[in-house]
Amino acid sequence: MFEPTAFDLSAIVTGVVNGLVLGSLYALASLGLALIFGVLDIINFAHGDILMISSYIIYLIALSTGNPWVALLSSLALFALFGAGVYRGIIHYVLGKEPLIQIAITVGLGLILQNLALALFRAEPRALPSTLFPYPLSIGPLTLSANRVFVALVSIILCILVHYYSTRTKLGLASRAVAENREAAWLMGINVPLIYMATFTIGVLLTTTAAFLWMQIGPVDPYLGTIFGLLCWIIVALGGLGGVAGIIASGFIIGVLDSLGSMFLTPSGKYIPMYIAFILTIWFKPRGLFGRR
Amino acid sequence: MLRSLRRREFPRGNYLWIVVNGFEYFFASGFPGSVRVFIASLPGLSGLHVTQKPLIRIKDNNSNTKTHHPRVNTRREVNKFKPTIYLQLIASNYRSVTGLYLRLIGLVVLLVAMYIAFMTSKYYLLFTTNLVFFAAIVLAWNIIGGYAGQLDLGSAGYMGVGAIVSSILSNNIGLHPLISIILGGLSSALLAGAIGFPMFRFGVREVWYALSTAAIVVILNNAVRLLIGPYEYYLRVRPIKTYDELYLATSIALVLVFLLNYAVNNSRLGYYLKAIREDELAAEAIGVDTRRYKLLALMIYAFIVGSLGYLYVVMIGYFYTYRFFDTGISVSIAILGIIGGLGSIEGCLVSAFLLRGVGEYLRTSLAHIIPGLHLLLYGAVLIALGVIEPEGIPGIARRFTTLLKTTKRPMGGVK
Amino acid sequence: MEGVATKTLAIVLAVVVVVVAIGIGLYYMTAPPAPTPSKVNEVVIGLIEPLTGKYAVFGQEAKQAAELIVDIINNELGGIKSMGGARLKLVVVDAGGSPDEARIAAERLISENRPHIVLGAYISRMTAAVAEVTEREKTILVMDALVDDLTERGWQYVFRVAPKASMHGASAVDFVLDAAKKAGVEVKRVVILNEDSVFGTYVSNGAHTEAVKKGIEVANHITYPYDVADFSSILDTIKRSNPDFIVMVPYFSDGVLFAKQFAESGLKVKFIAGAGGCGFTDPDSIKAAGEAVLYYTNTYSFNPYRNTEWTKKVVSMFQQRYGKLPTEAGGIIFYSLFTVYEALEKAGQMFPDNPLNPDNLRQAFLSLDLNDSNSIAAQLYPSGRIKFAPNGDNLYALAVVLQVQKINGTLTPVLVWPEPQPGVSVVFPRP
Amino acid sequence: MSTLLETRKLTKRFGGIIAVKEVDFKVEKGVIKGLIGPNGSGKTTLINCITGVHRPDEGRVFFESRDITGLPPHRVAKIGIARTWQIVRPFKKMTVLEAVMTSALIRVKDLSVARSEAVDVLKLLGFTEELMNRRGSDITLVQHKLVDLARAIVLKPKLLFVDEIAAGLRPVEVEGLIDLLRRVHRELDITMVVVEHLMTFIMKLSDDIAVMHEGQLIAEGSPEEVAKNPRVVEVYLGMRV
Repeated sequence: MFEPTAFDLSAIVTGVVNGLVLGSLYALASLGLALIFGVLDIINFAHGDILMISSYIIYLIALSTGNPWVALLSSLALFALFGAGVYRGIIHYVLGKEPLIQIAITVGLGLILQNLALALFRAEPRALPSTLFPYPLSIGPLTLSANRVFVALVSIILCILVHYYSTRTKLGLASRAVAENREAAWLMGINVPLIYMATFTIGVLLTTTAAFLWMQIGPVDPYLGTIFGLLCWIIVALGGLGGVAGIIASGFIIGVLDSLGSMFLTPSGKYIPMYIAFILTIWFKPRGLFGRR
Repeated sequence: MLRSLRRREFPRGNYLWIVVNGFEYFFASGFPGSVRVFIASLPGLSGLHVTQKPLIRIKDNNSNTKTHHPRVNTRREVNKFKPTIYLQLIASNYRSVTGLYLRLIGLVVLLVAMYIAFMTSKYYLLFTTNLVFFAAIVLAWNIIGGYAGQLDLGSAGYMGVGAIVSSILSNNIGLHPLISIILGGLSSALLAGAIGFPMFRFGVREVWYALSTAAIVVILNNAVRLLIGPYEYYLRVRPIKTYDELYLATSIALVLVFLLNYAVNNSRLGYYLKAIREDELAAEAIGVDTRRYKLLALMIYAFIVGSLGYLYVVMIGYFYTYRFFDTGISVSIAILGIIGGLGSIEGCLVSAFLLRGVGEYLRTSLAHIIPGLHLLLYGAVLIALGVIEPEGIPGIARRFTTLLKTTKRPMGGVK
Repeated sequence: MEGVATKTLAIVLAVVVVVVAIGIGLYYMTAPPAPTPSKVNEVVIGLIEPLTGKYAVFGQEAKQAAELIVDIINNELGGIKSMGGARLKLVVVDAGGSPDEARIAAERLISENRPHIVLGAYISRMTAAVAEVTEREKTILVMDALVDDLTERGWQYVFRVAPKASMHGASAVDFVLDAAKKAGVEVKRVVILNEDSVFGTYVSNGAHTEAVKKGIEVANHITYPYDVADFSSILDTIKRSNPDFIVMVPYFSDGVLFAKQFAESGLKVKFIAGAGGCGFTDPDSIKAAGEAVLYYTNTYSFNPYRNTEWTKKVVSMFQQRYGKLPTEAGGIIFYSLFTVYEALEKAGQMFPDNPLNPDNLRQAFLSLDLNDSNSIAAQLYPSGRIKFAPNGDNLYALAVVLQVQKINGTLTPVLVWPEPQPGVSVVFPRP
Repeated sequence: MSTLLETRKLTKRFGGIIAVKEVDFKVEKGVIKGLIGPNGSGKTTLINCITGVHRPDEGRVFFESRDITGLPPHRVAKIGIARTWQIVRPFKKMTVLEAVMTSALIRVKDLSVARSEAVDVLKLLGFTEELMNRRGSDITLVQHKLVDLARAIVLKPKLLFVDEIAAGLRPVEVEGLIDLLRRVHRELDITMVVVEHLMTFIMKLSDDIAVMHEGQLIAEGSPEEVAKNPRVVEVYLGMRV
């Protein structure tokens, strides 16, 4: 089965570019997770499944209305409620509890979402029949799928927006203050519970947008969450909690490892280099490659 | 019950010998004693154990009492002592010995009863065997996850490695199954050591530990499939023919793992691990070599799970490499362990038997109506757990007992 | 202390009592039935399929198909005539997601329902677990799992009507070569692309060997994981190995993803032929991938367009009952169950005194030689002939090829190989 | 009087700030030594450097004239330096007795011996059997501090660091603590370093006192001398206690 492709420069270039395109989506998908982990210090193992369920919602709305943008907006509204609800209903209770309990409870949430999806939508894959840009895009020697490039660009833009949110806006700064030192933030008169709920909701909304972008390029089935869950955590681990830039960078790294791995090793073994990289990072730079905290 | 512990003649060696309300009692200390206890006490309902040193208090003025260890002590000496001083000692010793004794009997009786109940139907027998098997795995997980408090999601990996190694050894090389089981266990213990040493050396904890172990399962899954191809590998050597034998083997495994858990629980290792779980730095500061003991716990757990792997292969008749290492399995093991309450042997048994039993039954009976109902059940239980009773089954049990006995005094409460 | 001790004992005793009570209950529930009398009035058919988890899609359809066929046999054909019109009784159980669960399911079926014949279980590793049980119980297992080595284990009581995995791969290659010859297009290089499961591996190896045999150069053979999220780099690898056509063995959602991404990639190959099980051509994939899978083909173990009375009839009945075209999973059950029916009839004639004895049943199966004229099963089978080799495989196994074409505006899978269905011609190469 | 512990030019930096700066700290055998200084003057950091929680950037630590610089905490504990924590680190899911037993088990192998020793120590600290069998999760702050202390002294250490044990306690409790520490010192003859920022507490307890300020030792001597020392006065008036 091992048949590594001939090792030449253009291959590497294309591989890297593909990796970056893929990585930017990964980065966006992980951003919500990183935000929640950074500010609330909640270990969310249901992240992938939240992405999965929102992909389904987006798919259904898009199919019924026939307009992806309507789907995006309405599902954003929906998942704002969902996020707030989950926070009040579940996360709220495990704030500051030991990690094991947080993991347990979020795994539970994930199981419920996954099997609800299985019960409601059955196991076959669903995808939007029409894509936004169904044509190739050739830049110099390499041709890319315009659709994926679009997705990548949107992801990057969103990441930058989030960066601005966390460094410029009042809410963002407040949440960072909470992340740095909760008590101090309290004393400064920041309404910590509000910040928590807001941050969690924003995290969920970011995931929803990621889901929207994913639906532009791929299908969803109840097990989509398992693809993204571990991956996003790995990106957060690599990026550390050093802010958006770190996440983007590690998203890129994972993406490039992914595509180069499947080009020069074999797609069937591409996870090996990715996960080994992750483990080594955890060993030697526990705070991540770009971590501040 | 205490009466049953009465003994006229003294056992050889050292012991704690006390008189309470006119009865003489012998009392044991913990591991390794307690395991010897169960062996020593199978003949005759004595539940006695031989401690290294007898603990006899001479003076009793609440404070500055000193402990010394006289060689022999006559009844007259003993009679001088006021029983109350020892009650607390008695309590704990009594628990550690007779408690094990009772629980062991309980477990064995339960296993036998289940066999008697289910032997008529191959289906229920296999079903039960499966439950017993996973109960054993959950108990093994309890050592690293429950006592040491490390959320390990690698069980599928260790089980798989052990399973494959031992099957290949017994099948292709033709080693005796027992030897190959042990070698399989060792190999996965070695793997665990190789992974665990740097992991603890670099202080990987909490979520990062969980993720790394999960990642290792994924790596193994891909690596093994690439190495030997995604096929089913059938056992030609079948040491275990019938389900009755399989049930016996699995039950023995469970009892062994149970005893091992008990041993850990009542040994220095156990106390160290619990201290590590509670507060690693504090444990370090009182002189616990946290790295060393975490690694030890990890390797013990990996060894058990690895050797159990062969039983899994026997259960289905072959091993396969496509999605054999499944993080889903690891996660559900950890879930059962957490629900069982970290470090509670009974809790783990209950959650493994009850929760998984109900879940599997739901799956086999209602799957075609609501697919994944059992997983929904797990999810609900987990969330309820996190919100209501983070300490799992023992926590719930404690609530009930405190509700029941509000007047009853704790062991030493003679006032 | 007495309190603690006695309480513990009490609990243990309580548990024991409960357990034993349950056991006694079960004992009466699962008491073995009386030995089958010479006058049979009911034949129990067990169906073990994955009804939950990733493979539920196939299991669910197999269940529907089985229910339909059993109704037909009982109501229209009046049961098994040679056994005095004995009726078929269908029992369905869930194979779950892992072999140990599948094995438990098999044991449950056997011990609670005592089926005379078992069908299942679509996924090779589950089927193997089931076979371990049926062999021990000397119960006939008619497999709808295609992986080759299931019939090479020396199992005595297994039969498989459907074409095996490697044949799917081979037929995909053969079809492309035929079509190319007819269209006067030259094809020399192929890239084989498969999901790295057992099934995918067998199918792709079949294609590989066939291609080599037919003198086609295999430019590259790529395997990928089922949970692939991006085909870009794979497409790039394909591009630089510059094939004339691609043989792909998708699992399900990865097929959709591939088609969508291929459409966007601007990559040009003369043809893309899917091989094995559920590929590009079944309704769900078409619904999901849309225009992207236009003119894709896929090999099929079942020919829903075969021009025989019973194929038309069963397919239309299936469609009006469940509102969808039967796919692979359903089709296999159609002819497998009808083959079972023929075998039972035969057994009734050959061994009137004890037709349901497994060895007699086995004899009956082996003595079958079915063709369109003498049986329904053969009419539903692509090659129109069913005859079992001693290892349980069908000697006349055949896979057909469907192609997604636009028939008055809607994407529909149509038969293009071995003979195109009336009014249809293969579109080759892809425009 | 022989020197038990000695640090030479001990220095610890955190990023830019220097928490401990070239400290030469001596503890004679058999004394109760006070170590005072305003909050953030580096007292706890000093202890952490000695007990191996932090690795000092410069300087060395000698215990019984043996270099123990940079040993991991568990080694330091084994050679006879125990400590308590400024913020208690309780073993919530274990009973008080088990918690103390755990550290008793560092020295003795046999459970029942460990148990009896733990019982001795806990009795010494005034725990009833009923209290001993309570879980760490349901005892009061002062009891936590005592358990913390018990965990340390059951190690039979040669040197015991008591880090701000009075912090957050009511005056009455503090009085009790002073007696208790004296008693521990007397009966188990453990040399102690008592860290506090409350002058009064230290004055009552210790034989001689070292004063830290901004990471440096600024004065050392008997309580009276220290009390008179102008720098100390200045520092303490500077940040009124």
